[in-house]
Amino acid sequence: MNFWNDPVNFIGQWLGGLLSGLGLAPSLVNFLLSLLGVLVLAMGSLLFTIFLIWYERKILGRIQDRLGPNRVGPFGLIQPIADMMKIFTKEYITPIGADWLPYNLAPIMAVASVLLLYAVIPFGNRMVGVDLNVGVLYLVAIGGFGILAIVMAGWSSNNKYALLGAFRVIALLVSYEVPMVLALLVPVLLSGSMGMSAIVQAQAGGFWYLFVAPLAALVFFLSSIAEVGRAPFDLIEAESEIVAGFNIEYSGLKFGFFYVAEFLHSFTVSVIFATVFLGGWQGPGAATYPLLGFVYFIVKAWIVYFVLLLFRGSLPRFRIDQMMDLNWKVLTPLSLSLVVVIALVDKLLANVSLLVRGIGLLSSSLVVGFVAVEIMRQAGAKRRREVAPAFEHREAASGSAPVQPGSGGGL
Amino acid sequence: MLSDWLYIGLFILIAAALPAAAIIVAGLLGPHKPNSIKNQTYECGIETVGETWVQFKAQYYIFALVFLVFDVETVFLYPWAVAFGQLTLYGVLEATLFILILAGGLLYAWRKGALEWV
Amino acid sequence: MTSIQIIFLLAAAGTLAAGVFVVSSPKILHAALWLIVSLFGIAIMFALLQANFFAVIQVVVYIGAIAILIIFGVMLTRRIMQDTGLQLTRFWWGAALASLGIFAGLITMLSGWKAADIALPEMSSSGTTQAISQLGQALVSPDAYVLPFEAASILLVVAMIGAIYIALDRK
Amino acid sequence: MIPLSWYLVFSAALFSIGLFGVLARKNAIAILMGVELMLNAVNINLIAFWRYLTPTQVAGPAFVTMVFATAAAEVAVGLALIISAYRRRNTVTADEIDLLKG
Repeated sequence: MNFWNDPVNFIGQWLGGLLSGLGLAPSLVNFLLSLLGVLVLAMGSLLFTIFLIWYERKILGRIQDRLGPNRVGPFGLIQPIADMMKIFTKEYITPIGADWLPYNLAPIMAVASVLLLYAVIPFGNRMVGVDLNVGVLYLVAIGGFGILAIVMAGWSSNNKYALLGAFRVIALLVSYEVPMVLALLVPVLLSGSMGMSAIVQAQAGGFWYLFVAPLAALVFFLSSIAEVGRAPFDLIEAESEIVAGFNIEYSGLKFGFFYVAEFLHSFTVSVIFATVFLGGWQGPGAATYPLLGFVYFIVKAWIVYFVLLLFRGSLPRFRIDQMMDLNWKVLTPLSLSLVVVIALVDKLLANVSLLVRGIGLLSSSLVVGFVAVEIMRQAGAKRRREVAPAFEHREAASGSAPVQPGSGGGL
Repeated sequence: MLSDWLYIGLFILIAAALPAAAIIVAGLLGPHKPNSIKNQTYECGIETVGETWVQFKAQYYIFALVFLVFDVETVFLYPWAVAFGQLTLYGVLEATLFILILAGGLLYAWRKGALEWV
Repeated sequence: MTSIQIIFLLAAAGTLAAGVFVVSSPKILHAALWLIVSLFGIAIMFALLQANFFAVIQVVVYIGAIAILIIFGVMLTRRIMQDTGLQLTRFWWGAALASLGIFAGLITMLSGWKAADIALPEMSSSGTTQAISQLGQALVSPDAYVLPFEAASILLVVAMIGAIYIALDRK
Repeated sequence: MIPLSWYLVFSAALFSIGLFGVLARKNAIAILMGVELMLNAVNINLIAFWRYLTPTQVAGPAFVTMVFATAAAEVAVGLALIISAYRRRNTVTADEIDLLKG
């Protein structure tokens, strides 16, 4: 075994040998090594957030024809560190009547629920914290703690706007969990395993689930944007609608941690998307050289993250009723039918070659997507016909010629 | 294996300890001068009127309810998906029936207007 | 006493203590929070039993959905938030006696049973995966649990329809 | 290793605590929480027996999944009833909800 073929285990064995040389018991050495791995992973992702904040502000600035941070350090790179120092020295203001324990636990839980997701992500071949055989459900379970943090923050603040904001958010988040869970079912079904490493292995040779099941990838992408609370689904902090949402009574670093959790979470869902749908670390030469796989993985995750930022920068916010309709009347029926169709097609094509099966699955996805778009188009046209008389009436009253049917179809 | 869960447990401890330590450090660094005006509940500068626990609509409950039903469905569908490779067409049809029954429930909720945000 | 046993004892003590708070906390929302702690403790128990699937499902379903639903229910009937004092009936001592009696009866039954001291059969990582796959096959296999499987789906849908019918605001 | 009896004692204790909650609490939602504790105690027993005695068979996990479905259905309908009763009677105290008396 050398460093380039298995870097994590190589370092682990080297350090283990070093520690055993000091006369420590083997179980203690193992414990120390896992502790080190956890610390590296958790600290790494927390510190990485600083860079993410800078990157996001810079990209958003460019989208909005601004420069973004550019004063502190080269390209403004030190700006988030300056912000961090500022927020560290701010006063905590705890509102009267706040419920002490849940109030203080909520920001910790919000950050922990994002950090914990990294425990099962395979960063490269044999570079994974723990290859849990129920990895996909683990991700869903940890997501539940994020929702719980919002509940606790909302009701322990003793503020009716915080509570109202929290309730809106929870209704949204739990709703969007349904299509997310169903979309994640498709990769599990195709790979026959819930382990993240096994899902990555099953996508070897370019059979990325983005190509095999593009619709599941789309549903997962949309619902994970909603889970993170990013524009166009940023109702978690719709400043113009509710005062600030569930975190209104938080200040200083306690507020900062909700912010950190949101930024890190939006990168984390990109990482999960890259793992489950873009083949993770798979790529030429990645199986023998895990560090190369790590580079592929980060590039893929970064591309997804960039698309996420493009969404945020270019789309206006949805109304909450539109968002609920999108979830329950479009994404959930779509993902339910997708699971059925993919299961049936995959079972019927069980005996043909991988390529033919992949093409069959892809075309079935496209057919489902086409049917869904057609149904939505007809429903939209029907609704337009229902409201059209009202418009014609108004236009006749104002004296202008009524719109020719067909010419204004692209409502 | 059990060691997997020990690792996860360690991760949970560290992931909670890091932000907790940071919050405590920031509390030591920052000033601490509370007064009764500052600690009032925030309400855009005016004093809070009425109780905090305003009445909520049952609509929130309905969304959580439909979510619960679909969440429990995962208990059944994820093992089925893991076993998918060993199943016959019959097994797939059984699960299809399972999903169709649930879709019927969704359709009822839709028709009943339970999925409208009011 | 091995480290696993210590972890078990800590988790068990935490779960039971949280359970006591669930049934005795005067504030109903605090009871709901303690219920979440207790449910998480049970997830730890499943993890110790190497039932990986049920450990995560416990968190997904109980903490992620049922606990949230209970909190929603508490919020919707929130007037009790102001209630103080012990939220117990007048005959709580009778209930305490009954549950202590049940506990004592269960313990006496267990103490006379020989098979209670066997060791846990080891299960490898592939073994737990195998168990999940086995469960998935059994759920849709006609000579196993296909009928309960479909019945569960009908039960869920009927519960959903009934609950919506009851809870929906009729204007 | 942990002997099977530890799990059984633990689940018996949890069951008794849940039973106390069901019998002694006034608030209907708190009674539901007690029922949840009891169901969870049953689940622990089912999983423990499965892992210790019949790890190759599937009856234990299958039963637990059914318990999950039943618990979910019970909470959904139970809470809906409580909310509906609260709306009509303005109370969640179990003794005061006696709809049949009208």
